[in-house]
Amino acid sequence: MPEMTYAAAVRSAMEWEMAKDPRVFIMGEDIGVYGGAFGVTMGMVDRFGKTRVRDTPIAEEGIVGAGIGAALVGMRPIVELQFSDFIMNAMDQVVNQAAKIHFMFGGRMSVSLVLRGPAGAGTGAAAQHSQSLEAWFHHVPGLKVVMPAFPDDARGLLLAAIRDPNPVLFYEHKLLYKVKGDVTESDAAQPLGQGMIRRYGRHATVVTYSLMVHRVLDAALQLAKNGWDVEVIDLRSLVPMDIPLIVDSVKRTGRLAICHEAVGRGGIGGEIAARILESEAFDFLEAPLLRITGLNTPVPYSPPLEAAFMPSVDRIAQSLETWLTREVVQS
Amino acid sequence: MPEMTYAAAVRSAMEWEMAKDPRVFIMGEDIGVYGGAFGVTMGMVDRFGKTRVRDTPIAEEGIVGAGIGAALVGMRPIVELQFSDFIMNAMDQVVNQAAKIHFMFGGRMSVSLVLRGPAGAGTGAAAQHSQSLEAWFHHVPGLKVVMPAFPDDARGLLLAAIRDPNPVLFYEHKLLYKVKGDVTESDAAQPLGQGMIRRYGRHATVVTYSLMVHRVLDAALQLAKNGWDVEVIDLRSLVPMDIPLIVDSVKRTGRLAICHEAVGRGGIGGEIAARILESEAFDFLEAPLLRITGLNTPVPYSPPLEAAFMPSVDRIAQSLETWLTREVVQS
Amino acid sequence: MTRSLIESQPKLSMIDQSLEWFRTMCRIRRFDETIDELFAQGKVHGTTHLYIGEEAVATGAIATLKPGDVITSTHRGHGHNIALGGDIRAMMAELLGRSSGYCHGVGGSMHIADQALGNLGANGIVGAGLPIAVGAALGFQMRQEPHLVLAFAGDGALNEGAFHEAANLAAIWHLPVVFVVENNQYGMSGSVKEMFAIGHLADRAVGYGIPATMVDGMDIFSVWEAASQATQEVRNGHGPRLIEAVTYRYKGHSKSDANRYRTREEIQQWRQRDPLDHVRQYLEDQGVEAAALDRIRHEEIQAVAQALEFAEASPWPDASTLEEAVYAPEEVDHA
Amino acid sequence: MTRSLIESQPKLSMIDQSLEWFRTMCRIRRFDETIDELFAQGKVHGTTHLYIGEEAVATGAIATLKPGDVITSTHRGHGHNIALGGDIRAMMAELLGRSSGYCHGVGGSMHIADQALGNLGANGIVGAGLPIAVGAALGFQMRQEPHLVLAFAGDGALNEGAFHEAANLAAIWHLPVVFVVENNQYGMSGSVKEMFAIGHLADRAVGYGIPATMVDGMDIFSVWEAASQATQEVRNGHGPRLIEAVTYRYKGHSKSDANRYRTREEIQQWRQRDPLDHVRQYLEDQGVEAAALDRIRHEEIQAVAQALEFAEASPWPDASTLEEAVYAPEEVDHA
Ligand SMILES: Cc1ncc(C[n+]2csc(CCOP(=O)(O)OP(=O)(O)O)c2C)c(N)n1
Ligand SMILES: Cc1ncc(C[n+]2csc(CCOP(=O)(O)OP(=O)(O)O)c2C)c(N)n1
Ligand SMILES: [Mg+2]
Ligand SMILES: [Mg+2]
Repeated sequence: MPEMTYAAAVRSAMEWEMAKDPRVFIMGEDIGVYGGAFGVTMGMVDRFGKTRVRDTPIAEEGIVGAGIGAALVGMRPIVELQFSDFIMNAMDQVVNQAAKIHFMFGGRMSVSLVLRGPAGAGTGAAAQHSQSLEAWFHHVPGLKVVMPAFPDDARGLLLAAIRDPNPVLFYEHKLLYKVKGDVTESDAAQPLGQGMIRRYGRHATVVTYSLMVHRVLDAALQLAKNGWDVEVIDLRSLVPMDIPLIVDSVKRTGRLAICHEAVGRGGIGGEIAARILESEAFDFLEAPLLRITGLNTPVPYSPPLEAAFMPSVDRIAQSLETWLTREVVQS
Repeated sequence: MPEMTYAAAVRSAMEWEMAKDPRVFIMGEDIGVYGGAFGVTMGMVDRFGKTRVRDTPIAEEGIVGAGIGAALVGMRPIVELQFSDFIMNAMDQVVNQAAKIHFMFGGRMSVSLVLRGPAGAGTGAAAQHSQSLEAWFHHVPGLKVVMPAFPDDARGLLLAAIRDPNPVLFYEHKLLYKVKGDVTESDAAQPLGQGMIRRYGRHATVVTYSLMVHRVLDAALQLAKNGWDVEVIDLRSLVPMDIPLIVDSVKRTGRLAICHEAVGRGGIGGEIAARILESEAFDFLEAPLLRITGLNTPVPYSPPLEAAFMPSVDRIAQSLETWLTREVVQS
Repeated sequence: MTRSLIESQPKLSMIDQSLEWFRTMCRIRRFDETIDELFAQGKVHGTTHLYIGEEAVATGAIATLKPGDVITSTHRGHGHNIALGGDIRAMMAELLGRSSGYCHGVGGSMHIADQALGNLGANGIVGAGLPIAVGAALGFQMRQEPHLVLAFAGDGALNEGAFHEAANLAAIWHLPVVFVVENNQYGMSGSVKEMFAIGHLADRAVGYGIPATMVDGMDIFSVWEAASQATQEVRNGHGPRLIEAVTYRYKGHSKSDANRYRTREEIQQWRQRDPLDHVRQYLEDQGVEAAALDRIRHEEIQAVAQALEFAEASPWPDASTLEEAVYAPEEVDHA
Repeated sequence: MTRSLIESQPKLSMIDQSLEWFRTMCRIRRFDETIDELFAQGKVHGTTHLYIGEEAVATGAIATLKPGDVITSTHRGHGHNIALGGDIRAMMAELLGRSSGYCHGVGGSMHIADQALGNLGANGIVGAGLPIAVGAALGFQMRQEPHLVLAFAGDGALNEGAFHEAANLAAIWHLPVVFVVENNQYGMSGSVKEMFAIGHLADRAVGYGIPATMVDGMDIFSVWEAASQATQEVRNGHGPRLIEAVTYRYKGHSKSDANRYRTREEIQQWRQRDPLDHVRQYLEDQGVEAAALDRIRHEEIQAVAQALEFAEASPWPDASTLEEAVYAPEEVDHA
């Protein structure tokens, strides 16, 4: 199992599938000789040519729509969004077209399309280039949403996304691109919809995904020094979401915390909370919910402001500790 | 207090403010002689002329952006979206521009802009013309979101929206346009962010807004016949949201149900649930959450399918009754 | 890759071909007249956009397609699907929201499309089909297949960003796509005179480097000729083409239109130049008997009546499986 | 409605004016060179887009504005704000993320804009400023004010739907807006040769009915002349204009650009036609002493150095009030 960066793992999945399946191709802004704004497609054009690694004009609505059209005649396009924020320029194509075509035409068509690109803050790219918008898309029936935290997952889940007959949003956190890990270079895709317990614990369940998995795990280590033992669930895929895994965990720990980078208000944490509150885990809940999220602001630029926007290891650890101290002693 | 339809109340607010404030104008597709797809602006062009009641090309990104630009030089534009679904074509202008400008430029600018239009299902307009997308926008810092259920609220809250220095989304449910009610024709705006208890009750709190307020109230009447007494909160404005009102109510009733027409997964119900689960009301919760929502599908066309998509009075009453029967007996 | 009912042209004489066209146009007209009546009677749900008056455009343009070619359609899409050879029974059933409809009642008027015949979709969103058309053309080009895409758009759609981005992609990649602009003078109530500052919509194509022509959309021979030339050029690898077909919508934009933005006289004037009358006149001039033409018309009236019977007798769909229908369990056959 | 530092032109002689321009261009260049150095040293966070090589465009075009006129800017906006008379201390502080910055550190490079001088915003989203520009022009027209809007856009932005919709609105409503297209040959790595199928970007304006001209963007006199004519026509009520200024970006697109999509030779060739050298040559030809010009340059180098000192000495912003800053408590003064 070679070690590689998250960016290389994403590339590896694309190259694997392109070598194997002539229907697969990628298009996007500056993905050819430039190698992509974050270098994810670096070198791919040399291997697969300009036709299958296709530079596009700056026209997100056009290229996402073109991805849909290509899928409708049997191709398997991957469209790179240079920053995932730019999906707004293609919102109609993503939501009114790609997501609905299968259902709306009575099952006569399917749109096998991957939209992938960098999400999240932490690079000083400011309000229009740093968003975490997954909550919008998990609210859209017909889309799948995948946000892996580790290189191996990125590769295996991207293989599954490319092979999926439905449109899949695949969000890569910018700060994960350089993270390294062992990656299985096989043909085996990882099924969408399975979460994973990254750490077992008994005091609380902390549900998280993407970059925040790493921060929560670091925070859990800090907490462990003070005798707190939290369970950490990495969702990996948000649609479909592994609700049974969370319910089961909360039944054991009795406490639910959720951590995501996206703006708290209306973030995916709300849906998770509601699902648990609706479930049989309700009777096991011993403490109020804790959400640790991005601030309710656009992402600010200046380093101290941006750092305050994002949940940091310290903020996560402190929030959890305050909460656990109050709730575990009380109950 | 004259009785008027919801549509007339919306028009009344616009006309009032246009008569009073020369900065206010409205633009949109077919709002002039045509009178708007739902007749909301009928006759306005005769009174205010084609300059201030401005027909536009079919170009949502352009006209929402133009609204922003006009606001930046001191106008107070209202942009009508012919169907609120078409906001997707203007998503970048709404979210990356209007919502962020004040914050992102360090408070140097403000965007006093109202985006209004018909939302929701029930008219057989199918998947691309029937959506309830408010959950997206309540996740966007910088936007306000208003969804009145009654004509009087529509008028008073629209006055507030037009006068607000921030961008406000004002969603009118299509099936409400013909609903009549007494309307105060005064200059008094109703402040954004205040919910209202439409019915007092002791067994459960049902939080809802827009069209569903009417259906929940009807369901509550049915339930009352069987001895169930539910409290009904009409949120009226989703951002800002009157959380204290809900917390307070749940502390009294011990049970929380939420009803909205929007797709359940990722809908605003999740955020409300989370807010309650985080609050002091947690200790008063005696039952799992109940959400009664649109199905997790695009809106289907055929009458029986569309009816199944939307929470009906019967579905609401039955869901509540089953839940109450189980939970109130148990506890 | 697809079963297609589109016949290639050469084997038909001009008279035979015109008879076929006349039949198709009668079918389109009668179909939409019937829908109009159903709406007036309150028998249909939702809204609809009738193609009456514009029959020559779809019929003439689609007549130039070959097996394997595809189209993208619009909110005003019944005519496109019928010209393609679509099953009017399944169309009628869809409009009535029945389970035997093209989309099993899920889609309705704006989402009728026979994908097996190469219709990649009607579309409720103005302009949204155009980038999709371009993507299909890209797929054909990448696979080096000889097919092309006919992308229908209204005049109003030309002011949407989607048109712009699609046109430019088609141009720079030399894609096999013909944009057919149905300039029926209005986008809902917005007149082209007010919504464009150019005299001819075809001139907009200049800005992308796309050759364009303008034709009389009430005259199927002109439409067919222009489309034949455009499709031929596209097939020869010369890249995209745009055709502006000047036409007129007789009926209101959708079911709720009081026609306040145009005059009765204007409508009357355009009706003088009816596209069905035009082809009929040609056939009579060629010696085809009026009775034979009437027979065709009546056969189509009959066929539409039967489609309506079929639809009305069809069961309503079942809501219980809706949530399972959202995601494709596996890839669907492609156009 | 606004305090404006834009001087009206007539009172300056051509030499005085050119001296002013030279000063402005030196300031822009030095400012962005300094930013480049700061990035190289890892002293700045995020990314930035330098205007080096394109100074003549902003300087020449903005020189034609009158008090009350406004601009919309782009991601490559430092030059626009400086040409408008913006405070380089507040700009530098913003880039360094300090509380004394234009946006108190909230915005960064892509959101620097002096609204009091009429800058309605730099923009991180390609093309997004254009509909906003059109709306501002609409506001002026509705209030019957004589102001106009200068809307900057890159070549790449012309392929965005936002450009298209904005251009058409401006055209049909005869709005007072001049689109200034900074054709620096590339949108990031995408060459205009590959991303357009037309020879001159100005030709795209034809499709909207907007008169357009192409000018040498390395020559401030040409830019100024074209902009003078365009703004004059717009002020006379003739509706929008578009100017394509052909120019070149010397530096990489943003901080992380290996220039793999172009050659060293190409960059070198364009540098031969440096816009600062060009105006300097003119001034020397007019008898202005080289020493006087050097002095101007040094003054600007000094000013930028002082701005940097100011910025570095400024405090970091405080995160505790962020959430309060999202909504405007009341309307802000307008441009
Ligand atoms: C994005 C979007 N905006 C607005 C509408 C509402 N609408 C439906 S059809 C139509 C007019 C379209 O005009 P045109 O493209 O000329 O086609 P026509 O109806 O004349 O055939 C409008 C405004 C829509 N469906 N989608
Ligand atoms: C909608 C959108 N798409 C893509 C980008 C990423 N991006 C930023 S600048 C740029 C190139 C813009 O090219 P051009 O308009 O020619 O301006 P230039 O950078 O050459 O000045 C790109 C692709 C963006 N910021 N916004
Ligand atoms: Mg039309
Ligand atoms: Mg450029």
